[in-house]
Parts: sequence; C-alpha cells; structure tokens
Amino acid sequence: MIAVQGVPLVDFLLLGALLFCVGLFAALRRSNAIMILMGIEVMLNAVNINLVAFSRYLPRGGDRGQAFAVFVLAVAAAEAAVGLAMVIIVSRRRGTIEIEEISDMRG
Amino acid sequence: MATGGFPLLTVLTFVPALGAVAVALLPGEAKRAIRGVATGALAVPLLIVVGMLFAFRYGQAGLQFVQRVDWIPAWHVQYFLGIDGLSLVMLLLSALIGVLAAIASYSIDQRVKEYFVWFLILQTGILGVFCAQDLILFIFFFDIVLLPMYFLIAIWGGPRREYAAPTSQIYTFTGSVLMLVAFLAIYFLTGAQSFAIPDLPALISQHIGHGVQLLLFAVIFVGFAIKLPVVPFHTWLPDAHVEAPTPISVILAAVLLKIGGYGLLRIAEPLLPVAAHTLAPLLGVMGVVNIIYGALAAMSQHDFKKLVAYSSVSHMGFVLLGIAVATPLGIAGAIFVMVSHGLISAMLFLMVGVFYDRTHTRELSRLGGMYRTLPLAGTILAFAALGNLGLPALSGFIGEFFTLTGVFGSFRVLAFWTVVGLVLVAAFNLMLMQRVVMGPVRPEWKELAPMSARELVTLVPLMGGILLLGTVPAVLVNVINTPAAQIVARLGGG
Amino acid sequence: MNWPMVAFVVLGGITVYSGWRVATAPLVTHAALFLAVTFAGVGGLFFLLQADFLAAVQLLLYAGAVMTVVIFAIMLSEMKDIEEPRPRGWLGALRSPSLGALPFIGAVLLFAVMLVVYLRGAPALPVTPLPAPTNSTVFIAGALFKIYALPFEVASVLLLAAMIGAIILTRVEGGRRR
Amino acid sequence: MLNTPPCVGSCSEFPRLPRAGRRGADASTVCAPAAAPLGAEKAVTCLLSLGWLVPLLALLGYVGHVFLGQRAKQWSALFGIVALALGFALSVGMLAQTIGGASIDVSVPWLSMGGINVPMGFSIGPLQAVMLTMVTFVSCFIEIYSMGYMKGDIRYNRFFANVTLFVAGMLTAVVANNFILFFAAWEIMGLCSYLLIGHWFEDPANGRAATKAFLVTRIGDVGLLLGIWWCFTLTHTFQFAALPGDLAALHLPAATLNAIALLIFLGAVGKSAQVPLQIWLPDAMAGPTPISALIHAATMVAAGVYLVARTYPIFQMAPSALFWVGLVGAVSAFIPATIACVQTDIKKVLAYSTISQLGYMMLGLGVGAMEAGIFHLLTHAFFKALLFLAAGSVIHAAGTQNMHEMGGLWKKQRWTAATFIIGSLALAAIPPMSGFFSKDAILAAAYVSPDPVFYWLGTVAAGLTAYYMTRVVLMTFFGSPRSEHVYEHAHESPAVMVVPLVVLAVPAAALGLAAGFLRHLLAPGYIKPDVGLIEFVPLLFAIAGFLWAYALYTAPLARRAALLRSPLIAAPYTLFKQLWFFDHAGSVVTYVLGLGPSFVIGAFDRYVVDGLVNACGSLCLWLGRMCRRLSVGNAQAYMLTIAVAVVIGLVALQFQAMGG
Repeated sequence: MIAVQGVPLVDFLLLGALLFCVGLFAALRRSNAIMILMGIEVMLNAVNINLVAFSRYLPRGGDRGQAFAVFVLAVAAAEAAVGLAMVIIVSRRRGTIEIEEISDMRG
Repeated sequence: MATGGFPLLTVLTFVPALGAVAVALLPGEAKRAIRGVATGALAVPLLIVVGMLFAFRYGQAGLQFVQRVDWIPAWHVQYFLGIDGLSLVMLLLSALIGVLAAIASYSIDQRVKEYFVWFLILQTGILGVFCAQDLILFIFFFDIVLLPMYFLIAIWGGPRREYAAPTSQIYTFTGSVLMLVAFLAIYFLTGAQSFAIPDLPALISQHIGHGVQLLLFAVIFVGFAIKLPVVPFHTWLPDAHVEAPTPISVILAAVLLKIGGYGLLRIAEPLLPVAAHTLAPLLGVMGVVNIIYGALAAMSQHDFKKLVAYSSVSHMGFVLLGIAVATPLGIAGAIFVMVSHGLISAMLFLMVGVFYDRTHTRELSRLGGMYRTLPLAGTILAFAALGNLGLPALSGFIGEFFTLTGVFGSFRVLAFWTVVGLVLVAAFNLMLMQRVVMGPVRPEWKELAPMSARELVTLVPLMGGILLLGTVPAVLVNVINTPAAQIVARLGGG
Repeated sequence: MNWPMVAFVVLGGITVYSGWRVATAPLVTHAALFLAVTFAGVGGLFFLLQADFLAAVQLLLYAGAVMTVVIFAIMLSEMKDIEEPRPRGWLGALRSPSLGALPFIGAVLLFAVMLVVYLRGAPALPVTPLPAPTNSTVFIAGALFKIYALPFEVASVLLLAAMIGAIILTRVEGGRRR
Repeated sequence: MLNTPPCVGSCSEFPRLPRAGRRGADASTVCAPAAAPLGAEKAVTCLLSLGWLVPLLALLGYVGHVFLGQRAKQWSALFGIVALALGFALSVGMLAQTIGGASIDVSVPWLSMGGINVPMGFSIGPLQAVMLTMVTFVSCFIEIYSMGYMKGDIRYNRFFANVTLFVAGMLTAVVANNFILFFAAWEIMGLCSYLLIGHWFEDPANGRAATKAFLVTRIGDVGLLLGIWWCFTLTHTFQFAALPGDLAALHLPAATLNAIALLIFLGAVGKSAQVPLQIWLPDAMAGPTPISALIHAATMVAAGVYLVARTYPIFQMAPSALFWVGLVGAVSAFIPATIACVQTDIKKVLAYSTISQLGYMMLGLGVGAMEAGIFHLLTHAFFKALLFLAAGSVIHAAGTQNMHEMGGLWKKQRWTAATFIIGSLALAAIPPMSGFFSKDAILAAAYVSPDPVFYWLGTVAAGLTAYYMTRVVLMTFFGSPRSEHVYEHAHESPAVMVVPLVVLAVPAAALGLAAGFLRHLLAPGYIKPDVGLIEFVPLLFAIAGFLWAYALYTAPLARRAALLRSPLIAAPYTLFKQLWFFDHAGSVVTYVLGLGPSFVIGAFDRYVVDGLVNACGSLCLWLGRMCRRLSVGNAQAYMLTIAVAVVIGLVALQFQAMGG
C-alpha cells in the first residue's frame, strides 16, 4: 500500500476545501433540482475527506474522525434518497424541476 | 410581625388566585355560584386589610408584616413582601374597589366564568404590586396585571376593543420592560446581592455616578409615566377606558393608574433621590401640563367615558405635582389625591355604566334631562361630578388644596398655572353635568328603569368614603404622614 | 521520488476535475457520471489515507447506491429536456440562469478565505500521518459500537425513516397515476 | 348703652395660637372680656361659645329637608324656617353679648398633614354677630315668602333644601376663624347658588346661566386660593386671628403684601360680582326670585365684602391695595348704575342696582371706612331683599318680568306697591330711610380720602340710582296699564308673601337710626368725618335724578322716543344697552381661553399624539413587509446567503485572531 508519508495534512484540507467549493458552485449554478442534489453530495464528500484526514493525522482524536465519516455517509445516503423522491414528486406534479418555477414558498 | 410570623401578605395576595382556581372548577352555567365565589374571594382580602388596619403600628417607620424568602437564589431574587402606610392605603383602596367592581360585574352575563377567572387574577396582580418590596417581584406582579386586562377588554369590551386592548396593554408592557431594563442595570452596576428596595438606595449612591442615576431615573420614570399616565404617554387611557366594560374601567381608573404614582413613590424617588431632586422641576412642569392638557381635552370630548378618562389624566397631574414637590405636605397630598381620585373616578365610571346600561349610548349630545328621568342617578352623578371638580366637604378638595399648598411653597409659578387648571377642571365637570343631567327631558329616554339596589350598593360606600375623607381627612392623613415623611427624609438625605 | 505525493495529486486532480464537470456538464447524465467519478476519486483518497474500510464503504455506498438513486431520479422525473442551453464562450459556463455570476464568485471567495485560514494555520499542523492501524475496520467498529453506540442507533433509525419516507412519497404517486 | 355683665364662665386668658409644628394643640378657648369686668361674678353661660350652633342648626334643617322633606310635602319648608328662626334668636342673644365687648375664638385640632398643623374652629366678634343676625333674619323671612312663591313647584322640597344648605354655608363662612373652613363654606355657597340658579333646569338657558355663575365666581375663588397659599407659605397658619400679626412680623416688601391683598380681593370681586367679573349676576336672575333676593342681593354677594372686612388688617398693611379696592368699588358703583337705567326686565334692573350698591360697599372699605361699608351692607341687605321680594310679588301676579307690559298696578297691589316704594326710597338714599345714612357715611369718608374721583363717581351713581328706581316705580305701578291681559290677571299676593314684605320694610326704613349704635359696636374709636354741607350734595343729585325720571316717564311715550334719537343721548344709550360690551368680552374670553384651546387640544391629542402611537404600530407592520420581500423563494439564493455569511464569519474570526 502506498503509505501517505510524504503528504502533509494541509494538502488534504486544501483539497477538501477546493472540492467543497466546487460542490457549492455546482449546487448554486445548476437550475435543475437533481443537479443541485448532486452538488450537495460532492460537498458532503469534501467534508468526509477532511474528517478522515484529521483522524489519520491528529493524535488526540483516535479514529473518531472515521467513525464520524461513517455517520456523514449515512446521512448523505438518507438525504439523497428522500431528496430525490421529493424531486420526482415535484416533477410529476409540476411537470418541471426547474428551481425558478418552484418558488411558491417565497415571502 | 417579624419575618417568621404568619405569611399574612402572601395569603392576602393569593386568595383571589385561589378564587380564580375555584371559579375555574365550577361549571360555566352556574352563574350565581361563580359570582358568589368570586365576590367571596375578593371580600376576604378586604377583611384582611381591614384587620391589618387595626394591627398596623402607625407611627413606626419601615416595613411591617414583612415576609422575606429566597425565590431564585441564583439571581439573588427574593420573595420579599412588606407594607408601610402608603402600601396599606393602596391595598385598602384596591381591595374595596375590587369588591365593588365584582358586584358591578353581575351585569355581565356572557362567558361569566372566564370573566371572573381573569378578574381574580387581575386582583391578585394588583394586591401583589402593592406588597412587593423586591424589584423583580414588583415587575412580576406588574405584568400579571397586564394579561387579564388585555382579555377583559378584548372579550367583553366595546365596539373598538380589538384596537384598544392590544394598544393599551402593549403600551403599558413597554413601560414595564423599560423598568425591568433599568432594574437590571441597577443590579449589575451596583453588584448588589439582592433586588430588595430597602437595601438598594445605599448601594446605588455608592456605586452609580450622577449621570447614570439621572438616566436610570428617566427610564424608570417613563415606565411609570405610561401607567400614571403623563401627557405624552397617555393616549392609551381613553381608548382602554372607552372600550373596557364598566367594572373593568372602574378598576383601571381607580386602582391601576395608582400603580404608576405608587411606583414613583416606592421605587423611583427613594432609589434615585439625587436624580429625583434634579428632575423635580421638570416633573412639576409635566404635572401642570397634565392637569391643563387633560382638562382641555376633556372639555372637547363628545363621549361620556372619554371625558371621564381625560379627567383622570388631569387629576393624575396633581399626583405628579405632589411627588415633584417632594415635601412631606406635597407627597402626603399626592397620596391623598390618589385615594380620593380612586373613589371619585370609580363613582363616575359606575354612573357611566348606569346610564349606558339603560340608554346604550355614551354620546353626550344624546343624553340630557337625566334629573327628571332618573332623579336618583342624576343626583349621584352630580355628587360625583362636584367631587371631581374639588368641591369642599368632598375628598377631592382636600387632596388638591394641600398638594397645591405644598406646591406653592416650592414652585410658585407652577401653582399659578395649576390654578388655571383648576378653573378648567371645574369647567368640564360643569359641562358634563349640564349635558347629562340638566336640560329638557328627552322623549327617547322617557321610560328608563330606575336605579337597581345592586347599583346603589356599589355607589353608596364610595359616596360615604368621599364625604368622610372630605370632612374628616385626618382618618387617612394620619396613616400616610409617616411614609410621606420617610420618603422625603430619604430624598433630603439622599 | 515522493510517490505518495504524486498519487495524492493525481487522485485529487481527478476528483476535483470531475466535481467541476458535475457543475458545468450540459447534460444531466454526463453530470451524473462525473459524480460517480468524483465518488471513486474520494474512495481512492481514502485508500491513500489507509482508511481502507471507509474507502470500501465509500465506493460501495456512494459510487453504487447513491449513484443508482440519482440515475433513477433522472429517469423517473419528467424533465423537459436533459440538455441545458449551450453556454456562450468560456465565461458562459460560470453563469447560472438565475443568480448570474454570483455562485462562482461566492465559491471562489469561500475557497480564498479557507485557503488563507489553512495557510495561516498550516505550520501548526502535523506533516506526517500517524502509524496506520493494522486493521482500521476493527478500530472503527470499536468506535462505532462502543463510544458512538447511541448515534449509530439514531443513524439507523434515520435511514429507516428515509426509506419509508421515500417509499410512501413515491408509492402514493405510483398508486394514482395522473 | 345697656351694660350686660361681661361673658365669664369658660373663657380663659387670650393665649396666642401656637405656630405650626405643635401636634394636638388643645382646645384653646379664647373669650377676651374687652371691657374691664366689674367684679360681678355672675356666671352667664357664654352664649358666644354656642356660636357654632347657628350654622349647625341650618345644616340640620338641610338634613331634615333631604331625609324627611318628601314626606312633609307642603310643610317641608318648616325645617328651614324653624332652624333659621332659632338661629336668629341665638344670634340676637350673641349680639347683645358682643355689645358688652365679649368675643370668642375657639379652635380644635382638625388635621396635621405633612408636618403642618391645621386647627379648625369658629370665632364670634361684633362683626360676626351683626352679620349672623342679619343673615338669619333675612333668610328666615325669605323662606316664609318662598312658601307662597314656590307653591306648586315640582321640586318644592329640593328648593328649600338647597336654600337652607346655602344659609348654612353663609353662616359657616361668617363664623369661620380660618381660611380653610371659610373657603369651604365659600364654595358651598357657590354650589348652592349654582343649583338654585339652575333650579328650573328644564330650560337649557338656566343651566348655562348656572354654569356661567359658578365658573366666573370660580375664577375669583382661584385668586383667593392663591392668596391663601401665599399667606400659608409665609406664615404657616390659616387662622384669621394670627395671620395679620405674623405677616407684619415678617416685614415683607410692599409688592408681596399688595399681591397677597389683591389676590384675596380677586376672590371678593368674583363673589360680589364687581367689575369685571360682574357678568354672571344679571344672568343669575334666571333663578327663582326668592333666590335672587336671598343669594344674589342680601347674603352671598355680600360675602365678598365680608371677606375684605374679615381680612381688613392685611389690606391695611398693604400700601396700595386699598386704593385698588376703592377704585374697583367706585367703578362698580358707576357702570352698572348706567346699565340699570336702560334695562326693561325688572329683575335685571335690581341685579345691576345690586352690583352698584356692592360697589359702594367696596368703595367704603377702600377709603378706610370699614364700618360704613358694613353698615351699608346691612341696610342694603334689607331693602334690596325687600325690593326683590316685592318685584317677585309683582311677577307672581303679572306673570311677566318685562316692565313694558306692566303699568298701573298700584290699584291692584297696594301693599306690594307701598313696600316697593319704601325700598326704592331707601335704595335712592332719601332721608330718613336707612339707605341715606349708610351711603352718606361712605361718601363722606370718600370725600375725605385722598382720591376725590371716588367721591364724584359715587355721587353721580347716587343720582343715577334715584333715576332708575323712579323709572321702575313709575313704569310698574303708575301710569296707564300697557297690557290689558296683565292688568286683569294682576291681584294682590297672598298674606304669606305680603307679611315678609312688610316685616322687611321696617328695618329698610328704620335701620338708619341704629347708625350710631352700629358704628360704636363695629369700630369703637371711630368718629364719622364731619364734612358739613357736602353731606347733602349726593342728596341733591338724587333729587335731580328723581325729577328727571319723573319728567321723562310721566310724559307721553313719543317724547321719550324723540329724545332717544338726539345724538347726545343715542350714543351713551347704545353703550349702556350693550352692557358696556362686558358680555361680549366675556364670550370672547370663553372662546379664546376655554373652548378654542380645548378643541385644539382635543384634535391635537386625537391625531398627533395618538397618531404617533399608531405610527409606531404601522412602522412595525411596514418593517415586517420589507423583510418578507427579502425571502425570494429561490432556494439557491438562500444557499448563497449562507455561504456569504460563512465567509464573513471566517473573515471576522481571522481579524479577531490577528487583532487578539
């Protein structure tokens, strides 16, 4: 296994941050509900990277980081399932899942 | 009685609350039972207060029937009850008015149970306010009074009650919030270990600079000025009065307004004497403005109840003037005016109720010739109106005369202006009598039901009280001399 | 040659690029595929970090389950067209129909701030990872079932609720096809 | 001079009343035997110590009316009459004792409030005894008269109750020995005058007249209040006995003394309807005639003069106060006399004549002749009450107050006419009637005083008085009846009304003889200034006035109409007819100071102050709406705001980290 000796923790954090911002950009840019959910999935993964990196580099935490990453996974899965179910319903009822039309909840 | 003794004041304050619970348990239809229990629950405090009148040691300064127990130790808040002459007088007034208003409430017949539950909670709040010696406890009872008032006006009120109830209660609530802020400021600035009113003055004078004291006094004053009411903050009163049912506007005028004056005397003056001294001229001017403004506004009213409401504004001006003068005579006069106005305005509002129940109108232009149609009611209204304009041999005169004697000593110019107010007060009371009582008999009011025994039961004690205080004022004055002297001593010593 | 760094750079690059494509791919299906690549990239990173259990779970769960759910969603929802209008010029990709250039600016801004934060904090962070545990699954299991037993149960309840919710929502629709 | 043994018994030496601060001053009965006791130890129960009984009897009469009046039906009037008769008997007894020089001043502690000690009590001296006798005598006979006049009135009992309460108020005012009790009684009198003027309140005009009366007197009372407070602030006492001494001891500046005296005088001006506060008295004629006789002629309006007399030492201390009193008196004597000459309503003529005579009394006080003023007050009380009652009898018979509808009633009402003429002669100060002696004393003192203007104003007014009284007599009783209906309808009043007329006519005529006795009683050392022939100048004016009126009103109507057109007479005529524009001034003041500002304040309050409060309410609503528009409904916008918020948070943390 390629041990990750040479890579400092900071790089992982930067990668996580970059991936998070890309996910955010995806969520904000897209006008299609599903795409937004995908963006959110990416952001969640970015968080996982950080968690695992912390668990591996920081002595005090032990492997809490990885355990927590598992929970993030669980939540992400549940969120994806319910989110997409709702998107399907909206598309059926409204015939569209463009964010602009779905704005009944405005002020 | 020392702290350990029988918790008389707690019993006094919470008997109406128990009454409320009892009434709540009764079935809604049993109207007679509800009224009986409610009146009983209100009569008990009156008996207790009358008992206390005898047990009270008048000459002795300081608090009596004291009960002091930790309530919220974490924040140094204590359940601290105690009364002196001033509180005793106010308790007597509110207990008496409470019973009379309850009897007057027999005319209310929709949702009777709810009405009396709120009524009893209101009475508990009132009695509590006059006993509380801890700032937070004072605010606690002060706010307990607000909620029932809202419901009592909003549900059983007149046509514009939806507007009047929230406005008036929010207005008063803002006042109490202001006061709370000031009390907390005092607590933190002085690092006091308790909110007890007797202990704070010393700490305040040590820890808080004059500038801050002035600011604190101003904030507390605004809180009580809304309740008193003082002119710029008075507009809630006419609306609240006009829309409130008769017994409630009796309590509002006779007792609730006095909480403002009582608060100034109990909290604002003793706690911040230096600020009180520097702001005294301003208070005096506001008092005079109150009198003249209230009288002029009353003159231009077309609604009977609004006229009486503005007359309350005008009379509270005397209280403010007496407090501003801060001499034993001035303050004793202010307290006397509070009690006498309590009785007189209660009578006036009851009379408004008497005429409204029969004619269903409060338009002064439509009322007239009541001497002939309701001779007894006309005479009693005349009695009340003459008491209101300060006719000697009635309590109004003694209060105003001695307050202004005190005022003349300190602010001569104010006395000259107040005297103009006196003429205006006489004017609007006479106009009231002319429009309602005199004049030809109106065809539409030909056959009105004469005064019922129940109405007379509520009015006769008040007339007796006014006459007694008018001819033998020493009865009340001996009780309030000591607290007045005490307040002034602390002010002077301040 | 610092192989781990090379591996890290390659995997990181793939993940970030596919993430970027998820954001900018005109076709929904393309975006979905790139999403799968991103998940795989992250899984690879976990391997790199010797968190083998997590890597496996990641690949299995994300790349597998979540992707299928996304694909289902794409197919079942009646999108008008899966083709987004061709953006004009290279800047077009950055503009969103409703918010314009704001998303990109927001994301860049956020990244810049995080960059600054990390770089300022970098010296204090350790450079070399701890000695990897022989078998991370045992270790994670210990954490999951001893220290975080309660959260674990809650997570399971959450998943159960999500399942039921998804079924009911879609079933009701299924029952009465309009 | 009968020399009854001086009052001994329970009187003790005259200790000065303790200054404020001593709690529970015991009942310091004071009964100073002025004349040296002859050692005769005859223990005569000091009638004076029962002085408080007189007002109390009247009060009991009132209580009787209120509670038992309804049942007693037509005999309910007896409560008042019996009470007053007893009061009169007691007063005469006390008068006898005061002649011996006894006086009494009793106080009991009533109230100690805020560190001041307010005793309450009564004091009887020669002045008080005389007033008590007059008031009880006049009011007793007026009540007897009213039994006839008010027969059949729906509120018969309430009328007598109010009259008796009024007399109780007047008597209390006379006996009061401190300002508070005095002011209380003063206001009770105002109240009863208000209630009685508005007795027939069905007619709104009566109601307005009553309110006007109360308000105008209230303006005066308010001045008195200020005077009282000023005295109290300086001397810490309300007692009449102690005040002058304490004020003198303070050596106050002239301005303060003047101010205090004039403020007290303002109270008198209000109550005694002196110019400019005299506008209420003519309107007060709306009340029943016995009331006009009792309250608005004999007693209440005289209370103002009594107040000045009671606090005379204070006026004497104030350098220029007496001048103003004299001036107001002289002006109040002249102007109403002119107005009375042109009035057509018999009661209005008598009302203006009352103001004029009160002006004489104030003039008397103003020029230092206090006992002359008081003597005129007494004589005026009798003959003016007589005139009003006689006028009442005419109105009762003729059914109208307008003199143009009367005429030739001499044949129909012999007794009323005779008593009316006696009253008129007394009023016109024709010797040997009482009016001559009292008015002459005042004018003599005025002549000697430093301001001769007062004397000439008084003398011209005397002439005018004779003119308008002759005019009234001629128009009412002589000449040809101007309306047949009135003439047929006229008949002599019943005995219960005529007897009081005759009884009152006796003192109206004979009281002049008692001038010397009264002068000695009221001011022992005073000698009437002897002005020789000047004494008869006012009489000449009076005779001239009589002749002019006689010439004018026995001639045919046409000549009078022609006279009116001549420029010399037309201008003053309109001036007098318009009541010297005082009423217009009054209504202007009411609107400018009263109703106008009240309307403005009412509107200001409703729209501006209340508007501000409502504005706060609507401000919150507006803010609410603004915030609502912020949430646009676009999910992505929300996400973006969160992201931006995080960015700002981090940046802030960094700055804090850097800064910290």
